[in-house]
Amino acid sequence: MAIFVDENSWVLVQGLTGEQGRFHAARMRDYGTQVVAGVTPGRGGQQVDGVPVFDSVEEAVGETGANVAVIFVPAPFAADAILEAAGSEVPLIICVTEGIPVHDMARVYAHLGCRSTSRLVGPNCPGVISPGKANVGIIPGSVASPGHVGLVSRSGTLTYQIMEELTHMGIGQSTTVGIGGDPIVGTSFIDCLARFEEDPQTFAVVLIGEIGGEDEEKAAAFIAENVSKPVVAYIAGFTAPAGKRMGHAGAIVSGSKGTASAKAEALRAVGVMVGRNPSEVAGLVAKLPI
Amino acid sequence: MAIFVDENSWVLVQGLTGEQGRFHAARMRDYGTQVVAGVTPGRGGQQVDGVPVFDSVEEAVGETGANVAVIFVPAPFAADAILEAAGSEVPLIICVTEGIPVHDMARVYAHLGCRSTSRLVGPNCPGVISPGKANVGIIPGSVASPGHVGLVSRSGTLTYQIMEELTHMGIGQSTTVGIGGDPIVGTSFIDCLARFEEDPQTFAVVLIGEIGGEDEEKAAAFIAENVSKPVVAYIAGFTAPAGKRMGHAGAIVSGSKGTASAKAEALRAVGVMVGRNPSEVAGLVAKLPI
Amino acid sequence: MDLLEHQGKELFRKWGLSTPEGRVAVTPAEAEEAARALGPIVAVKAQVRVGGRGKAGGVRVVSGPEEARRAAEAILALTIKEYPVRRVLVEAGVQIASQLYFSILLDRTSKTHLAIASPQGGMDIETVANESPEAITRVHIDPLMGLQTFHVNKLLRRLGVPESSRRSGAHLIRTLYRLYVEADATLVEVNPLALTTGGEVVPLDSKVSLDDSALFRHPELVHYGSDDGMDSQETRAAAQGLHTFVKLDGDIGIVGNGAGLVMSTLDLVDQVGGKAANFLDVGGGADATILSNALQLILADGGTKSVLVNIFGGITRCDLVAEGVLDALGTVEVKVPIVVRLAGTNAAEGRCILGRARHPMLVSAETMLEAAEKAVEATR
Amino acid sequence: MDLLEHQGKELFRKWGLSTPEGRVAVTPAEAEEAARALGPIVAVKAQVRVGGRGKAGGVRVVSGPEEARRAAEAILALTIKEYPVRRVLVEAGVQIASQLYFSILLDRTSKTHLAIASPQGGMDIETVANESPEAITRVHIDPLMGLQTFHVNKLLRRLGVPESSRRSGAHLIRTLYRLYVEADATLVEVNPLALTTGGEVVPLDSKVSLDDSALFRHPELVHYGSDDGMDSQETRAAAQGLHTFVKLDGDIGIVGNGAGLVMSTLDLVDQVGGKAANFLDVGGGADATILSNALQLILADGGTKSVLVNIFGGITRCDLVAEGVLDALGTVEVKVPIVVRLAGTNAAEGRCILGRARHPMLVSAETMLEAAEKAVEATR
Repeated sequence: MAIFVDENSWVLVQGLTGEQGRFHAARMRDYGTQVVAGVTPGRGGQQVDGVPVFDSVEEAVGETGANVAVIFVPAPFAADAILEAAGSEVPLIICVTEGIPVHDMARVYAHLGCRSTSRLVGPNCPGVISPGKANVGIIPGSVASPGHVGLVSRSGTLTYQIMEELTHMGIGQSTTVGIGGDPIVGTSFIDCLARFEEDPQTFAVVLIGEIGGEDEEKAAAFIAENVSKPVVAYIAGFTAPAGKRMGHAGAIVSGSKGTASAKAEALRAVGVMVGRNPSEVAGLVAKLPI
Repeated sequence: MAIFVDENSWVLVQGLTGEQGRFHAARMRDYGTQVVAGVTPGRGGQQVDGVPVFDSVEEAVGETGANVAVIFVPAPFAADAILEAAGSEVPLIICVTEGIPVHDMARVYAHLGCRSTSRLVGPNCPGVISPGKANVGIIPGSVASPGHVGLVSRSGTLTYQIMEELTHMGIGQSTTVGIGGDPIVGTSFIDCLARFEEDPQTFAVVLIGEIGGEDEEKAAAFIAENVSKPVVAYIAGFTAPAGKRMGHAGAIVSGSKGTASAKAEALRAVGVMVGRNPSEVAGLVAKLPI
Repeated sequence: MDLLEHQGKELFRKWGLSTPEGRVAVTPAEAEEAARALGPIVAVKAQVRVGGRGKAGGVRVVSGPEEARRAAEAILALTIKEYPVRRVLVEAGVQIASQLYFSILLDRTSKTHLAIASPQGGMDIETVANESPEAITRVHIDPLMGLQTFHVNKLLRRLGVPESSRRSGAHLIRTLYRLYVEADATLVEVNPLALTTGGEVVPLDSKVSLDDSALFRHPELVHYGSDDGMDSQETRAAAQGLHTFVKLDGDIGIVGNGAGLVMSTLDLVDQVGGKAANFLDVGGGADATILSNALQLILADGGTKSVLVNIFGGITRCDLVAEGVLDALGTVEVKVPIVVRLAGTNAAEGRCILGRARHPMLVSAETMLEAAEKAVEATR
Repeated sequence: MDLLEHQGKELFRKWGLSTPEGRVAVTPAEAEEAARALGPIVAVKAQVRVGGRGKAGGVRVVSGPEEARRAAEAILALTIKEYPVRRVLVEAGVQIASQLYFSILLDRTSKTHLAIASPQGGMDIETVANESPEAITRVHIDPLMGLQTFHVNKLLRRLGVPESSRRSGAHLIRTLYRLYVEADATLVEVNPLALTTGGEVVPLDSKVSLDDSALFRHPELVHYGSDDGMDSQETRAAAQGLHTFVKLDGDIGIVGNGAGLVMSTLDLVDQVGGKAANFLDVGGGADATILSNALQLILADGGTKSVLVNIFGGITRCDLVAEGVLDALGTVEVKVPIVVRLAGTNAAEGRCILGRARHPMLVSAETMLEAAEKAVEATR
């Protein structure tokens, strides 16, 4: 099992002929992921490291049956790339690109919400890895190991840190989903929690949040109602000052809203254990009776 | 039973203070329809023939519990009126206004399709009457009588003609729905057929189509799969020349598409009886074993 | 509102798209002068609001002013599908590498906008659709999201526009979509769309239909509808607010209220062996003046042998309709029978008013069928 | 990018909205001159990129040029929340009937645009939200459908704009929404929004935030960010492409890769009793040059007592990070300990490179916790 990606994921890379696309496509393949196609308009017919390139997602899907699109195209063109993949009904779209204008994403989000059956993960996300099965995005496969803990996170390297600590302690993962650090992302904590709850391979969930927005608060409310599996959380940004954007476009405390302590409090209130730092999180997971 | 409107319909009239709105609101009330509110921005607090006027649909719904909105506002403002009613989650919106720009309707239709639970009937439609229960729109109540035949039509007076012929023959109606003569309307033949099929009061359906588009062809396909009740159809415009708009914005034969004979043929092919003129339609209904 | 080719191209330019240089001429001399200014090769094209002008001899490509004059002479003498040619467009010749097809229109079925592209331009797109459907690409465009880059890329690929001409082609597609939306068009069609030997993508023809219902927000475009070239009776109908008048080729004038009812009346007349001279819907709530105007318009056509007035009173009051009929009878000399069928609101009063007038040309009918039969009978 | 008041108002005018006449002054003399030109009553307002300038004495309404000069003198001497005031806006006085509040912003929760209106302007909207929530109206605007007339009507009603001022108010709301969308703003706030005694709706203040990610399509707006008024270290960071630098008030410089990891590092430093001097994320795939620049930027701050470099190598290679650290050590004189923790891709190579350098100020750490503890210890 696992969620979102697995050994049956056939991946097409939008922007394969770019530096980023080519580099990460090679890494994904090295991990064992089935990278079946690339898309770059005007480059149809070429090959990149043996992977055929098509002019459009439509053609790539038609020729290869790809069922996951991962997007590495530059930010000004990324919204179009998402819409193109959705227009071809690719079931899962993972957008790694950072720096997409938020008005673009507001429009794309509204559009996907009603005109599409595609799931978007990201943008500005490290991707999704189901250890031992498929790695789609930029998560270093070396920090992962197969197992029964699901991770969902708004962060990148912080997640790798926690994954590595878990792996070192012998705790494998079912799937890690980086949902992205932008104010508007396609897949929420809740979407992932719901899937992990249903996934028989997943025994417990680690939720890695940060300042800004109220996704963690919403996740807490969802957990209270819908999640029976144990959840361990970590929130970054307790010391972040209000009004300053901490790296991620979405990581900002607005007035009294979006603080790390409010988020941690909301999660604790519904029985979620909240670790104070990555090591403590791994320690809490290790003690779970799973 | 009946469909869409009945004795539990609480009607608010958008544009009540206008000439059309006031005139038809009075006719609706004369028929026994519960007209509970009017809406005209800037006229809140006034009354029209004893009906309270509000500045917004939101306030009108909040104060009166109206569950049907009927729109008589002029075409340049009608799309906004529809969106406002939908924004207040009015379950049924009947837009009588003719001449709404089709680009406005394309946007409204796309929006309602995904951001709203409201049903729109029309625009450019005569409305909906469930004889003896409620009359919302401009259909003359005098031609209707309660009974078991459901009517759905793209036309106005032609429908009254057929209703009257039915009534004269002692054949009552469950509900008559004028879906409107524009290229884009909120409720289709299929939507009404599905509701009539489920409605225990309705024993048979009369479908009144005309040239243009392919709604009648789609209705035929739907009838073949989903409608068990007998259907009698009438199509207007056998003698209409190609390329000419016959009154209704939507009534136009484009090239070889949208002809009356193609529509009649499609309906006959799935077992629908097609009358050649209104009297023949009434005659066919009279002979049904219902 | 269907625009003439040169009007459509005026919009193209207004929205930022280049078209071949051209001038409108209403006389052969003007055409000659235009050709002199425009270069060695010019196209002389009839400006009419109907398709099929090419087959009718309404388009000629000629060399030099003298030939242009002669071509204009011939074309200005034509009547294409009953539309007399009143002006020609003289346009600088273009070196064509290939002829393509492109259009954007409202798709009623999907209720979205639809762009259609084909590398086989220059012929009727319905013919292409029938003979080589694989040569046609349809791209649906969500009205809220609008035209996306991936749409443009796909259309250019399917048009067969080479890489070196993509910028020109993309500009054309984006511009025409903007025009389509911003001018409230229901159709923007370019056929043929030329790929020139110089690698430019250039519209050789234009067919633009604007949404009449949206003209209120485009006052600057209204004048396109009043330019000459329309059938005179339709022009007069429009001037009197009878926007739903359509000229047909029979001899029985038809007036009714409601588009469906009038269409139904036309069909019924046909079923009992007659031919309608027109479609005329006076709309809901018509009063005596509108009825009178409508009747006078129809009676002014010398070919009309009888008139059928079919009214189902809903909002419309049949007594007012009757008064309108009498008003028309009092205003113009009526030499053909007028069959009147009134039903619905105040029908009895209406019939009473007409009966008391005892006009020799007035014929009353109880039902639609009876009315149709009497109107047909009267033409024999 | 947060704009200064006068920059935001420049956008207001560019999009077609009138604002009180005003001039920017950087000296008291300029302010005096401006006041002379603008009329008997003027407002003199500090132009800083932070809120709360009113409470800090940064806004004064004065009579005459002489008072304006003195007010400017006082305000230009202020430092508001660590931002020295470098310029003032001198603006013609407005006859205020009432002060309202209006804003449009991106609502992360609903993922739509959100307009907020209140008849209680002139004070912090969070205060109003806490004390009289019923005075605040929120209207969600679908990003695809956009602002509708009924939204405008509702906002005007809730603002309490009288019927006679509706045209002015509607123009303001529509214009600000267009600006918000067309300039890729994430916030457009007017507080206070004045209803004048003459019945006009006039923006007295402006707070506009533009989406940095969208500046590529607004080259004409980029210069607003480089105007002075920013903290100099942040300005230098931006100039070196280190866009995710945030100045904090502690004494431990922090460098890391990935926003979450850096925030986590800040928190950990705090947990073990230290205080971070900054937030600095070098991003994914950082190379030696970026690392070197980052370290130099941090070391240039005299208040820094130690530096913590926390890298988790994914795409980023720890060996390149190590080289960057050595490069910085070779470029500037380093007097404070630099604690380096490397993990992930090529971490062993990185540690080896650093170890061989045997630099007295270099401290190695195995884990995040150990690194934080060593960095804090070094400040004591």
